[in-house]
Amino acid sequence: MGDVKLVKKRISPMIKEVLTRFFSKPVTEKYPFVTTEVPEGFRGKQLFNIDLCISCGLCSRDCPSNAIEMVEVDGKRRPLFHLDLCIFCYQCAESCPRNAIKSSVFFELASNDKKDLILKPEANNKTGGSD
Amino acid sequence: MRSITTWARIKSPWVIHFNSGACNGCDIEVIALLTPRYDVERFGIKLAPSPRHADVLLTTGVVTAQCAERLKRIYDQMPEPKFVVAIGACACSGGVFKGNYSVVGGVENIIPVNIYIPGCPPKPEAIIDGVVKLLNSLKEA
Amino acid sequence: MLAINEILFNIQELLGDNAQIKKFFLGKATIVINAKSIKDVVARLVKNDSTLGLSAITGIDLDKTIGLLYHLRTSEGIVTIKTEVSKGKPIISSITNIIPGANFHEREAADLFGIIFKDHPNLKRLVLPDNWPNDLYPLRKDANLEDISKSRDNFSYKIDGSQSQEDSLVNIIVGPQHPALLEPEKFSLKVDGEIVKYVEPRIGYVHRGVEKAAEKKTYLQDVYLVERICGICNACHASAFVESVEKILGTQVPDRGKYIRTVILELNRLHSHLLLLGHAGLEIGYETLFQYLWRDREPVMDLTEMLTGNRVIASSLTIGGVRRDIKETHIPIIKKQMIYLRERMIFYKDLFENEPSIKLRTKNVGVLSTQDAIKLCVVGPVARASGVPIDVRKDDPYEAYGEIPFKLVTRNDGDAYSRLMVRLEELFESINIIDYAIDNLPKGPYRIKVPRVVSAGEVVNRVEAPRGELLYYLKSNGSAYPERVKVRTPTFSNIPAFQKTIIGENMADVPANIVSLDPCFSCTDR
Amino acid sequence: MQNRVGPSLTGPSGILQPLADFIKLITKEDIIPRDAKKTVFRFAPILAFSVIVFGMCFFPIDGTNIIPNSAFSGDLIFDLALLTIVNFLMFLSGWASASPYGSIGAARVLVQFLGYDIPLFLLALSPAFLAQSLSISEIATAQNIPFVILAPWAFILFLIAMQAELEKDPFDTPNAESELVGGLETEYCGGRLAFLHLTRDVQIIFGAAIVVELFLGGPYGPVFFGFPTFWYTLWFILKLLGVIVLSEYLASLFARLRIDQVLTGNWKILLPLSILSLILTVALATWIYPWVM
Amino acid sequence: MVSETESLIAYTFLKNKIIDSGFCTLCGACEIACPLGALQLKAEKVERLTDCSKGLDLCPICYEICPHSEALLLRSLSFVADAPVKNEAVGYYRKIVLAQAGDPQLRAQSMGGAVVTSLLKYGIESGFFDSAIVTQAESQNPSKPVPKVAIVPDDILSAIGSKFFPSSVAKAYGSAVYDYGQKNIAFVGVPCHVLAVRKLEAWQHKISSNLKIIFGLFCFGTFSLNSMLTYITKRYNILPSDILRMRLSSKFVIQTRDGETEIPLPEIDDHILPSCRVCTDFTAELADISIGSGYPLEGWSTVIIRTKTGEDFFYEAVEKGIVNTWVIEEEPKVFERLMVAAMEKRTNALKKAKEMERTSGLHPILLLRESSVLSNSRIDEIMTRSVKTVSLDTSVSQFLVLVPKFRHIAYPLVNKKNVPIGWVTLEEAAKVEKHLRAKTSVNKIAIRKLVTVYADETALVAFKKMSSHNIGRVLVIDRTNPDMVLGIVTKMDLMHTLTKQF
Repeated sequence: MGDVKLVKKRISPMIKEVLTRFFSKPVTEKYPFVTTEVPEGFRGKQLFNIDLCISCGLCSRDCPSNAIEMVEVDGKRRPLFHLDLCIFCYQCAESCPRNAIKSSVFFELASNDKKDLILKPEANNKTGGSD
Repeated sequence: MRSITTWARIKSPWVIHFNSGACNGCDIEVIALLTPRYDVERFGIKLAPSPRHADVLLTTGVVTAQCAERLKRIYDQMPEPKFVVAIGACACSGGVFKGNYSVVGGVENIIPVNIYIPGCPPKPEAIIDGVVKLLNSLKEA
Repeated sequence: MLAINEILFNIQELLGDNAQIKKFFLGKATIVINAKSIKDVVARLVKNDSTLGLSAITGIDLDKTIGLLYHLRTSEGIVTIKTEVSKGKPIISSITNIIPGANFHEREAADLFGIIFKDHPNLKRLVLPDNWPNDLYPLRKDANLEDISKSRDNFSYKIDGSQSQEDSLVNIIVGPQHPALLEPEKFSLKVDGEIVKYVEPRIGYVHRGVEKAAEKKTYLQDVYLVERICGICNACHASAFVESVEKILGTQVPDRGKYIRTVILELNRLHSHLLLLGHAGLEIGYETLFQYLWRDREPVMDLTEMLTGNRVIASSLTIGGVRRDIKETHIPIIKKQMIYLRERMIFYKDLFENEPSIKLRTKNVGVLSTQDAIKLCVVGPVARASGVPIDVRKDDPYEAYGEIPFKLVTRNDGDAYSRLMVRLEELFESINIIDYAIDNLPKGPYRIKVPRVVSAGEVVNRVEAPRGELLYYLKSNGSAYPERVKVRTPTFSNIPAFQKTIIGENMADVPANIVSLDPCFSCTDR
Repeated sequence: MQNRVGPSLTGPSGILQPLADFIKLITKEDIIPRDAKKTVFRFAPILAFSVIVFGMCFFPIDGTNIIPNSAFSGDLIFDLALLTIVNFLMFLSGWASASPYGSIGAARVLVQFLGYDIPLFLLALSPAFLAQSLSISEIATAQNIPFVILAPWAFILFLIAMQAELEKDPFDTPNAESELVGGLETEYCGGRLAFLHLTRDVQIIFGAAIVVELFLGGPYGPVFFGFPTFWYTLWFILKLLGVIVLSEYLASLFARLRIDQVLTGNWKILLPLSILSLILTVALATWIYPWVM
Repeated sequence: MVSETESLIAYTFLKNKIIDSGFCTLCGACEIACPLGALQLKAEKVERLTDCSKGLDLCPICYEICPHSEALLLRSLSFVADAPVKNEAVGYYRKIVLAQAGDPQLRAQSMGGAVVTSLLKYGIESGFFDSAIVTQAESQNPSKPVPKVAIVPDDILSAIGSKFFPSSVAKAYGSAVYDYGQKNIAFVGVPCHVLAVRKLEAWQHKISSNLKIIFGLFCFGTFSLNSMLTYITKRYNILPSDILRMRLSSKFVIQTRDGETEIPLPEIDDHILPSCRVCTDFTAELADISIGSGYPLEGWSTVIIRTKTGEDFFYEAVEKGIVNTWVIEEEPKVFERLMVAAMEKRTNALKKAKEMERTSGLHPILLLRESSVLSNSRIDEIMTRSVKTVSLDTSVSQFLVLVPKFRHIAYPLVNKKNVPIGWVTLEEAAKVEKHLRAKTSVNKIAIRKLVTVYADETALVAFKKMSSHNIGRVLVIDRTNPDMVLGIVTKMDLMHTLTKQF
C-alpha cells in the first residue's frame, strides 16, 4: 500500500494543507461566550408595535403557515404570533400597511415549553411577547 | 456521587439526529454544527452512530405518517436518561405543512419533547443555544 | 435531438385526424390524443429520436375525467402529449417498457390519482405510506381527506422490515435511520456475500402532500410553501413557481430583478454542490475533506444571509421580482468572498485529481453508460457525467442566463468520480456567473407590482436546479388559488439510475454510489 | 488537525473529556438485546480491556519495567500476541451482539487483523534482529542509534501495519459509520460500551508504545540533571505523543478504503514488502553495521 | 389612530363618493396605499381587481388616503403649520423668494426659471435624495404625461416643462419605494397630489417613511386628457402626436411643428376636471417648497419655502450657486399677481363648492367647519396682534409697495382719528389700472363693511360671522372702547387653531 503514493504525478495537496491547518489557529467561533454578529437584514423574532396597528387582519390572512391569530385585546383585534408555527418569512411585515411589524436580529428563541413561543400583543409595550 | 454523574451527563451529551420528514434545511444546520466554524465538540457533543449510544435525540421535520412509527422506535431504543430536542418550525408544530393529509404535525404528538427551537431553519447558534439551555435545565433538575 | 416540427409531423402522419396539435402551449407544443394510442405514439417517437426523454407525467382532475400530460424533453424544449382517462375506469397502458424512466412517474400517478397502468412491472405504493386506504386518492378534488386525519390514530404500525430469506441472499435494509443518509429513505438490498444483487428503494418517508397543500393556499403563500419542499435547492423551487405564474400573467420582470435572481440561484447551486462534495467526503470516510469543504461553504451561507436574511431558505424571490435589493455596500463583500472561494476550489480540484484514496473509492464505481442515462431519463450532473449534454440554463434559458456566458460541463465515463468532478467544475462556472452578474448589474427597478388574482391559464416551466431539471406545471382558474401545481423534482428521475448503477457493485460501495447521485429525498417525495 | 477546537469545556481545556464520557456511559441504562449471547456479550469487553492493560506493563517507560523484573526474553512476541487476542475479543463482542451490523463488523475485524498480523510480526523482527534479542527492554537499551535511522523502511511499513491493526483511517472499515451503523459496537451501550471505547483508546497507546520501543529507542534519551527516571519518562511520553500525532496525521490524509482493497493491499503489497525489509535489515546488520556500531 | 370615518371597508365610500362622481384626479395614491394591491389605475379610471373585504376585518385606507376625501386634512396641514407666516392666500410659509436656475443653458430650455429641474439635478448629485419623481412626455404622444422615477440626473433633464394633464405621480412614488427600493425620494407634484402624499404621511403609511422632500407646483387646474385632445383634434384638427409643447399664459398656446395656434381660455374651461373647480389650493400649501412662474417677470420663478427641510435644502442649493435668488419685496408686482391669482382661485372655488353643495348634495372638502375645538379657544389667543393700519391719504401704488413688506393681503383703513372705517384689500387694489394707481387714493377702493368681534369671545363666534358675511377676516376691537383696534382674526388663524391639536 505504501508505495502507491510515490508513483502518482503530484503529491496530494492535502498533506501540505493539513500541516498548515495543524499549526494555524482553529476557525471555531466560541459562540455562547462570544456573541456572533448578525447581518442587519436577518429575519429574527418579530417586533410588534401595537400603537401603529389598525387591526385590519391582513397579516393573519397572508401568513403562509397561519401562525398569526387575531385576538381581542381591550376591544380591538390584534395579531398574536405563534412562533412555533412561524417560518420567519416576514410576509406579515411586507403586507402590513403601517410598519407595525418590524424585523429584529434576535434568534435565541429556544425554550423548554411552548407557552414561551406565543407572542401576545400587550397594550402599549413596544416589543410583543412575554418571554 | 450524584453530582459527578450529572456533571458527566452535562459534559458529554452524545447526540443522534433523526429527520422525520424534513426539507433538510434544518438537517444541514444540525450537521453544520460539527463543522469547524461552530464545532459543538467543545461541549463534548458527539454524533453517536446508533440510538444505543445516544443521550439526546435531535429531531427535525414534520412527522410524516410513515416516519411516525420509526421515530417512536428510535426513541424506545435509546437508553434511559434521554432527552428530545425539536428543531425547526416543522418539528415544533408542523410549520407550513401543518394540516396536510400525510402529516402528523409536530414531534410532541409522538414523543415527549424537552426543548423547542423555532426557526426555519434556526441558525446553528440558535441550536447551540437550545442545547445549552437543555444542559442547564439538567443542572437544576 | 429531433426538431419539434419533425415530431409533430410524425404524430400527425401516424394518427391522422384524431390528434389535434396546439403550438406553443404547455412548452413548445401540445398534442391531444386519445388514451388508447399513447403506447404507439411514444414508441414511434422514441424509434426515430433515441435521445428523447420523458420529463414528467402530470395528472389533473378534470372533474369527470382525469387528464394525463406526458411531458417529453426534446433538445428544443418540452413537448406535451395530453390524453384523458375516465374517472370510472382509469386504465391506460404503461410506457415503462419503451421508456424505463417512466416507471416512477407512473407509480406516482397511480398512487395519487388512482390510474391503473396496464402491464407496469411493479405497481406498488411509491409515495403514500403502505397502510393508506387504497380507494382514497389524495390529489383528486373529491377526495375527502378529513377522515384521514381522524383515522390516523388507528394507523396500524405494520413492521415492514421483512427479513425474507429466499435464496442465499442476505437482505440488508439501509433503513430510514442511518447516519450516512441525511434523510429517511429505505433501500432494501439483496446481498450475495459482498456483491449486491437487487435493490428496491422505498421512498415516501418525506411525503408531506405539498401539491395538495398548494391548492389550498394563495399564490403569494404558495411561494413560501414551495420553497420549503427542499431546503438545499429552495431558490430553484421558488424561481420555477414564480416564473410559471409570471408566464401566465405575462408580466415582464425588470432586468435588475432577473440579475439578482440569477445571483441567488447560483449562490444556491454553490451551496448545494459544496454540501454534496462534503457529504461525499463523509461517505467515503474522508473526515478531513468533509470538515474543510463545509468550512469553505460557510462564506456562501453568510452571503445568502446577508443578501436575503436567512442562511438557508432564501425567500427572496417573489412573483414579479425580488424582495430585497443588492445594496452598493454588499458588492465588495461578494467579490471578496468569490475570490476566496475560487482559490479554495482550485485547491479542491487539485486534491480530487491527485488524491489516490478518493480515486480508489470512486473511480469506475456505479458506472452509468450514456445509453442507460438517456433510457432512464436521468437529469442534471448525473446525466452530464454520462455524456448527455442537457442543461436547462442552456437549452431554454430563463432569468438572466441568456445573457451570461458560461460553459456546459460534461464528462463521458459516467462513474461516481466523474459525477463528483462534474459538480466540482460547475462550481467554477457558478463563481464566474456570479462575478459576471455582479459586474454588470443593471440599474433600475428590481420588482414589479403584480395583482393577487391570476388569470386562468396553464403553463409548463423548467429550471436547472443543482441536481438537474426541475419541472413545474401550473394551472390557474382565475381565482386567487391555483388549481393544480405539479412539481417534478430532479432526484425523482435520478432514483431509478441508482437501481441500475448499484447492481453488481459490492456492498461497501453503496454509500459512495448513493452520495454520487446527490439524492434529495425531501425533493423526491414532496 | 481538522481546523477546529475539539473538546475544550470539560475540565481545564478539555482534558477530562474522556473521563466525562466514561462516567456518563457507566451511569447509562444497560440494555442487552434479546437474542444476544448473554455471557459473551457481558464479559467480552471487560476481558478485552484487562488483556490490553496487562500488555501495557511490558514496556520499560522509565528505564525499568512497571512491574519489576517482568521482562523476559521473547516478551515482544508475547505482547504482539496479546494485541491479537484483544482484537479477537473485539470480534467476539461484535459477533455476540447478533445484530446484522454487529456480525458484519465483527467479520471485518477478524479478516483485517488476521491479515495484518503477519506483516506486523515480520516488521517487528527487524529491530529485534538489530538488537540481537527478543525482549523489548533489551531492544530499547540496545538502541544507542535509534533503529528508525538504521531501518527507516521498516519503521514506515510498521507504522502502516499498526495503522491497519488499530483500525484507524484509511483502514477503519470495521467501525465505518457510513456503511455499518456502529460496526461491532452497535448493540452495546452503557458500561460495556465504555469498556469498548477504553480498550480502543488503550490499544492506540499500546501501538504507539511498541513503535516507540522498537524504533525510537524507548525511554532512553539525553539526561540533563537530576535522577534519570524522571527524564526517561518525560522522553517516553514525548515520543509517544509524537507517534500518536503522526498516526492521527496519517489518518486525516486518506479516505477509508474498501474492505477488499484493504485485503488486496495487505496480501499483495504489504506482506512481500515486509519480507523484503526483513531481508534488507538482516543483510545490512551482518555486513555493514558491525564496523559502524 | 383609526380615522373619524370608522368605515368598515373604505372602498365602498371611495367608489360612490369620489370615483363615480368624477372627483378622481388619477394620482394613483389609492393604488399604492392598498396593501392588497387590489386597486389599479387604468387609463382614466381606478378599478378594483379582487373583492378586498374577504377575510379582512376593516380597511379604511383607500378612502382616507384619497386627496378628495375629508379625512386626515387637518393632520396633513399640521406638517406645514410650524411656519411663522400664516397668509390667507398662499397658506403657511417661511419665505417667498424669486429664483432662477444658475445654469443659463437650463434656463433657455424651460419656460419659467427652470428652478425645479436644477434643484432636482442638484439634489440627486449631492445625495440629498437618491431619486425624484418627475413627469416626462411620452415619446410618440408628447402631450401625454408619463411619471418616471429619476435616479440619474439626465432623467430629470428630459422632464423639463410643465404639464397640463393629470400624471399619476403618486403611483410612480409607490413603484419607487416598492420596485426601485429607494430610501430618500423627492416628490414633485401638483397641489392635490402633494395632498395625497401628505395624507400618506399623516396616516403613517409605511410608504411615507421613504419620503425626503416634497416640491409643489402652482396649479390653475388640470384638464381631462381625452376630452381635451379630442376637442382639439375635432376643432383645430391638430393630431395629438404632433403637439410639441403647450403654454398657458393669458391664452392657451399649442406649439406644433408647423407653428402655434392659440385657443381662447373660455373654450378650454369646460375640460377642466371637476375636482379642480372646487380646489382652493393654487400654491401647493402642503409642500416643503412650492415653485411657480414668476409672471410678470420673464425667466424667473416664484419660490415659496414652507418647512425647515425645504429651507435647509434651498439655501444649501443657493450657496452652491445652483440657483440665484432675488428678494420679492423688490418686485411688488410679482407678489401682487401671486396673491391675486391665489385669492381668485380660492374664492371662486369656495363659491363653486357652496353652489355644488346646494345643487347636487355633494359636499367637496371644506376645511373649516363648526367643531368643538373652535368653541373652546378664545379669540385673543389666536388673533394677530401687530396690526398695520392704512391711513386715508395713502395712494394705491404706495399701498401696493407696503403689502409685500407686511405680508398680509388686507389691512384696516383708519381715518385721521385712527378709528377703523373699512378694509383695503390687495384684490381691490389690483383692479385699478396701472397708470391710475399713483393718483387714486386707498379710500376710494376700500370696503366699508366692518365686521367686528370682541377679544373675549370664542373663535366659533368669529367663524359664524365670517361665514354669514362670506368674508375672510374680522376686526377685533376692545369691548370698552370700540375705536381701539386690538387685532385681526383671519380664516387662516381659525385653521391654525384646528391644526394645533396634532
